[in-house]
Formats: sequence, structure tokens, C-alpha cells
Amino acid sequence: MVDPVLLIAVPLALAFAIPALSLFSKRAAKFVPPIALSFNLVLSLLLLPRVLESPVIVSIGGWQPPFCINLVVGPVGILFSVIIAFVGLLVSIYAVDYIKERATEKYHTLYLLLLTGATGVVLTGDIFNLFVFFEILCISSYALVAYTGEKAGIESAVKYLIQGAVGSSLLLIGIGLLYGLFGTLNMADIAQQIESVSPISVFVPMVLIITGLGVEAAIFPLNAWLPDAHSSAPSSISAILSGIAIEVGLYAVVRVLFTIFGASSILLFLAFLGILTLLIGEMCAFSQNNIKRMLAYSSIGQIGLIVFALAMATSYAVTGGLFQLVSHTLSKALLFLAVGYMIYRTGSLDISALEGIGKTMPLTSLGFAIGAFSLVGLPPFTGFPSKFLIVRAALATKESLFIVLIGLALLGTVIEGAYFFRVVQVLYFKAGKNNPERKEAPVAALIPIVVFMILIIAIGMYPKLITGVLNSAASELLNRMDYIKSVLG
Amino acid sequence: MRKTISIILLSIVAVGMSLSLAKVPFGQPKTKVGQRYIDKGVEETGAVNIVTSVVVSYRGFDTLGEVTVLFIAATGLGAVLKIGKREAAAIEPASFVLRTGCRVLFPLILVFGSYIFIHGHLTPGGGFQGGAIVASAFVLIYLGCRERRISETASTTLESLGGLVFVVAGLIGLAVGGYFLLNFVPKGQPYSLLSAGIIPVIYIAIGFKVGSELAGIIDNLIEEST
Amino acid sequence: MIFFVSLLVVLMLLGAVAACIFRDLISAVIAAALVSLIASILFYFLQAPDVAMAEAAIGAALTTAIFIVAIRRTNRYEQ
Amino acid sequence: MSFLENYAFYIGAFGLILIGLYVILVKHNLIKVIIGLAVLDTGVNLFLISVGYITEGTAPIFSGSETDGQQMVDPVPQALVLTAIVIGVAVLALALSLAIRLYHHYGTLNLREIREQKW
Repeated sequence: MVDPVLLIAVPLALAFAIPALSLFSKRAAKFVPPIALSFNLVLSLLLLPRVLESPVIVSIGGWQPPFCINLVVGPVGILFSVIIAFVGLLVSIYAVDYIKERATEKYHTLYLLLLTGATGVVLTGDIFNLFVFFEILCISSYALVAYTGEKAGIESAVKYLIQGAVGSSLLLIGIGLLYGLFGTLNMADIAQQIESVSPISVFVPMVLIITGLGVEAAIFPLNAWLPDAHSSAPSSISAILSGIAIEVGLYAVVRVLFTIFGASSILLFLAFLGILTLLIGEMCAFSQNNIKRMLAYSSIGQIGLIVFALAMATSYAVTGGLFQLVSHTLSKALLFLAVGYMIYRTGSLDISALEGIGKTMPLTSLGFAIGAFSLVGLPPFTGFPSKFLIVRAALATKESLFIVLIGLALLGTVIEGAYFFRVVQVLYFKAGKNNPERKEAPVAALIPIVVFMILIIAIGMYPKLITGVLNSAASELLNRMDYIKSVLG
Repeated sequence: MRKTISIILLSIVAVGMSLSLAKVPFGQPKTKVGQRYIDKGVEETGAVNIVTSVVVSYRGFDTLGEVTVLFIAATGLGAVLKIGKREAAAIEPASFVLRTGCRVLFPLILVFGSYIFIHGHLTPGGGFQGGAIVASAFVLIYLGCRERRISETASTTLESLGGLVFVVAGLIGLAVGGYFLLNFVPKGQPYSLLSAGIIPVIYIAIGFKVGSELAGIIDNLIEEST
Repeated sequence: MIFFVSLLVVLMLLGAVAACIFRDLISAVIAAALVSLIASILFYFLQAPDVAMAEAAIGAALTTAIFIVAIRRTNRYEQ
Repeated sequence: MSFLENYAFYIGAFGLILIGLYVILVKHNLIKVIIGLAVLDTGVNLFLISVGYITEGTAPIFSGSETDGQQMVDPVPQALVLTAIVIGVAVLALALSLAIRLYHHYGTLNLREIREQKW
């Protein structure tokens, strides 16, 4: 009997145990996250076949929904929890060697809790519970961004914290209004009653909740914190923030919008915002000299594309959006991990400092190149089928507006290609100083990089590996009636 | 400039909220879930304080998350602030009357805090309130006597234990009855101290955890880093 | 009764405005503590004794203590 | 009169929320901004509790008397606010610790002067 609650309870218990554990051995803490996350990965994979048949609904405390908090593990939930556990596991292996300074046991505690919060957000079926797990995710990322204790890290953590805290307050007001309207907090129950009140009175809570969640999802006017936070955090954390945290925020936006509000009125606006986000992100990335800031802006661009795809709300487009999300997670995590050791070895964040590193750090550089090509959307990497699917979905809508917008998105991709090729060129085709300091990254860092590379190529060649899950995830997001029925019976 | 923009922004927020408030009239029952908790709460959980039964039992998962948030804050604060060696600030000692008063009050406040969290299922209050009161005793002893009374080992152990008791109690429920956080202990007679199954156990664990974490936060903040 | 409540609400809002205006951060924090304290009384009037207790213990007492300690370690006046 | 009865708490709550947001948007001093966050939190909590109130209701605690169970105010918002208060103090503590470190690095808390990183 495998119960999805264990996906949250076991990592939490292990994280709570770390302080006591580190009284005995300071070094033991760094092995806790890999253990907990491999447990999560195995459990999610065990659950996967059962979930694809029918969603698993788990009540907590033994009462029936809507009178208790319940977990709804549908295809979307399990897709995200597999991604979180998998990427989290690889990055935690990387961090075993990468994080050496300061109170490392605190880093590992916070890291594990961040991923637990993310898992909770994607699994829960209760809107206030979503808020609580969202706070776990956000607060641990504030602390982790500031972890290095350097000027830049503290400053960006402060900005991130203030914007995030205002966002959570707005979210909480929105939840309060929803509770006042419907007298319940269960998402399926709210969704069932949403048509019984006038659209105007639901509009305000919807805007508040979307704004609150949008801060974490980095949708355009709300993403001022992102480039600072992602570029000044330790690289392993940048990988998680770019690869997991934004995606989870996006999941929450989409879940609230599609399932609770069933809103079609705001989708067009969201598609515009998505394209705007994409263009701004790509253009800012183009003008950066700092490599981590460039990657952070490129994340904004990618999120814009995903938002655009999801906002088209056809079954093709949502599948494409989720596919793009998966490929962004894998590629961006790989990029940040590779860049992490390049920066560590060269001691500089400038792109020009990376000259000739393709010869001294061959595997890491290969990882960077593959991640970059995948993000740009070259075959045979995962970025290609996902972008292709989005373009095809936009053309299939046969609406001239979407066709114009996807044209703009392709323009963004061209810009993206330009700046990534520039970096790859610096890596391989410029002669640099042959400094003995610039040796290859250690094995613990190379394992995750190589696994990511293999996975990116494998999914790129055989997209069928995951399209089955993606299709059922897309249909779960679009059919809110099925969701309501599966929870409330 | 900045002021004008923010005032315009705020007036939009204000108009929007007042529009939506028209549908949320003050003082009228709107609840569907809450009414059921009131009707069946005592019978189902054994706790006469319905807020406690909602916090620990019906919405216990939220509370687990909330405890985690506090844990994150304490850990993160330690990670952010701890640089170099610990060194208490040199401040002149407080007056004799103040010192003696604080020393007398300190155990009394501790007892009061424990009372609050042990009786969480019977009277107003519970783990969070009691924990905060316990932590405020440590603030008092710092302000009054300029001394720190927190052993780091003890507070770390309490922190870990409190969290573990909560999760393990939930997991036992899962093993026994198939539901996480199931109240698997007999409910007992309402209105008596030993009632409501695992609710007091969890609330005591929360009390210790919250108390040690809040005290730890204060302790971390006051110590001067060099 | 309602007059008392209205008076408290007005006082609370005044406290919040004061917290906004004062340039001395310690005074601003004390004003914010007043806001929390009155909010806790209002919670009591709204029949929420549990919350009133939590707000008084956490919001009014501990938060203020944390603020004052932090201000002592930084700068007392707002430039 | 009935206007006051109906809206006094809402006015208080939204007044706090607006003042808090104003402080966060306009002030430059970090500690002041954090005070704004605290005021905002209090306002949100007051709003949530007001949503759950029932006129002439009693606190949701059984005391063994006969009128128990009739006209009790909604316990759910109270539980939510307990959670929200604790989350609020957690965020505040973290924010203040960051402020201390920021002051350590820059010697000022004025957010206008602390601008190493730009778009």
C-alpha cells in the first residue's frame, strides 16, 4: 500500500531530524536530502501507473472531503512530483560536493524543505493548504538565496522577500474572500459552486489570487525579483529556483485558473502577458555579460512561452506547454549545474572569463552546450519536440491573433539562439589561458550533469516516453468537471 | 511621483475589494464546513474547544505545514546570521530589583505557558500561544538580567523531537487506520484533561517546538556577531 | 458597545498612520505594537479568544521584541 | 448606526491593509517596510476573522451549558488566522535578520542607496 501522503510526511520527518542528527555528526546532514528524494522518486514512480488509471484521492484525518484536507494525485500532480523528486535528487547529489562553506546542515535542511513544499503545492486539493505549502516553498527559497551571506545574495533575498510577502498577503485576502463567498476551502467544492454567484464578485478574488501566485510564477509585471535572486543564489539553488520553483508557481496559477475559476475571460490577456514576458526576458538576456543573469533572464523568456502555450487552452497547446515546462526544467537545471563549476573554477561570472574552457572542462562544457541547444529548440534535444508542439498548436487554433503571437515567440527564440551561440562559441572556439586551476568538476557534480544530458537526448529522440503522461495531464487540467467529480464523488 | 502612482494603485485595490465585499456581508452565517465542525466536532474529536479540533484534527495538515514554516524561519535565520564566533554583547547589568523580579517571574511564566498548551483542547489557547508565552519568558530574562538561558543542544533536541512527534503520530494513524493524522487514541470523556485522543499530545509537541524555535530566533538575533 | 468598537478601530488606524509617519523607528515599532494590541482586543470582540491570545502573545509581544533587537543592531533613525 | 455595526470591522481591516501596502510601496527604509508588512498582516488577519463572525454569536468553545452549539461563530477562519499569524512572524523574523546582515554590509538600510544590481 503506497500512500501519497508519504511523499510529504517522510521528507518532513527527515528534515525535522536533521538538527538532532547534526549534533552527532556534522557531515551526516548532506546525505539526508538524497535519501529522502530517492524515496520520493521511487514512491512517485510506483504510484504512476495507478494514477494514470484514475486519480488517487487521499483524505487526511479520516473525514470525507470537503470536511478535511485532501490530496488529489492526478496525472498533473504525479508528473510534477516525479520531476521534483528527480531533479531534486540529482541537484542534491551535486550539492554534496558543491556546498562546503558555512553551516552546511542548515543548507541541506532548507533544501529538503523547499522541495517538500513544492511537492505539497502540486499534490494538495485544498486552497488554504496550497497557501501554506506555498509559504514553505517561498520562505525556504528566501533563506537559501541569502545563504552565501554575500552582499548580492542578501540584497536580492530582501527584494525577493518583500515582493513575495506582499504577494502572499494578497493571496490570503483572496482566499478569505472565497471563503466568505462559498464557506468552504476545498478546491473542488469551490469549483462546483463558482457558477452560482455572479462573475463580478468572483473576479476580485481571482485577480488577487493570481497576482499573489504570479509573484512566484514570475509573470511579467511581477518578476522584478527573479534575475537578482537567481543570479546571486548558490548555483545548485539557482537550478532549483529556475527548474522547480517557478514551474510550481505556474502550476498553482494554472490550477487555480483552470480548475477553480474555469475562467476563459482572462486567458487572452494571459496569452498577451506571456508573449510580453518572453520578449522582455529574451531581450534582457541578450544584453547581459554576467552568465548567471543571462540564464535567469532566459528563464523569464521560457516562462513566457509556457504561459502563452497554457493560455491557449486547447488540448494540444496545454500538452505542448507542459512538455516545454519539462524540457525547460531539465535544460535549465543542467545549465545552472554546469555553470556552477565553471564559475567556481574561473572565479568570475563574466562570459568572457569562460574562454577556452571547452578544452579544460570538456564534460561540463558539453553539458552546457546540450542544455543551451535544447532550450533554443534544436533537434535532437527535448526543446525541439516541445517547441514544435506549441507552434503546431498555435497554428491549429486557426486564429490570426495566436498566429501573430507565435510569430513573435519565434522571434524570441531567434534572440535566444543568438545569445546562447555566443556563449558556446566563447567556450569552444576562443583560446584561453591554460590554467591548471581549471580542471574538470568532481565526480559528484559530473553524475547529475551526465544524467541530465542523457535524459535530454533520450526524450528529444523519443518524445513518446512522456507524451502519454503529458496528454492525460493536459486533459486533467482542461476537464474541471472530472476533477470535481473525482473529489466529491 | 512614486507616491501618486502608489495612491492610484491603492485606490484601485480599495475599490475592487469594496465591490467584492458586497457579497460577503458582515455578521451573517456563510459557512458550510464550519457548521459541521460545530455540530459534530465534540463527538468526533472529543475536544470541546472547536478551534483546537479544527487546528489539530480537521486541518491538522495545515498545522504541520505551519510548524514547518517556523522551523524554516529559525533555520534560515541561523544560516543568515551565523558568521564567525558567538559573542554576547557587553552591556552593563540591570538593577537589582529588576534582576530579582525577572528571576521570580521566569518560572511562573514558564508554568503559565505550559498550562496554556496542555489545556489547549479545553480552554482558549494551545501550542502556538503557549509556545509564544514560553518564548517570551526567555525574552524577559534576557532584557531583565542580561543573561541567556538557552542551551543550544537542548533547544535543538526539543525542536527536532517536537516535529518528529507530530509526524510520527500522523504516520501511526496512517498505519493503524489508513489515514494520515487519524485520531487513533480513544476520545475519552469530553471536558476532562485526558480526552480528545492525540490532540493534547500533538499540541504539547507543538508547544515545545514553537517555544524552543521562537526562543532560538530571539537568541540568534540578540547575539552580536563579530 | 458599537461606539467602543468604533473608537478602538479609529485608534488602531491612527496607530497604523503613526507607525507610517514616525521617523524614530522605535516609536514606529511601538505604534505597530499598539495596532496589534488593539487588533487582539477586536479579535476578542469577534468571539475569537484563541486568536486574540495568539495575536497578543506573538503579534504584540514577540514581534515587538524582535523588532527592537533588530533596530538596536542597525540604525535607530530613518534617513 | 447600522452602517457602523456592519462595516466597523471591515473598515478597520481594510484600513490596515491599505496603510500597510502604502508603507511598503512608498518608504525607503527597510525596517519601515517590514513594519508595513506587519501592519498588512494584522489587517489581513482581522479581515479573515470578520468574515467568520456571526451577529450575537458566541466563541466556538463548548462550556457545558444549554445554549452550546447554537449561534457559534465560524471556527475555520480562526484556525486559518492562527496559521497566518505564525507564518507572519516567521517571515518577519527572517526579514529582520536579512536587514541586520544588509546593514552589516552597506552601513545603511535605505533601499534607494542599496542598488548594486540593476536590470
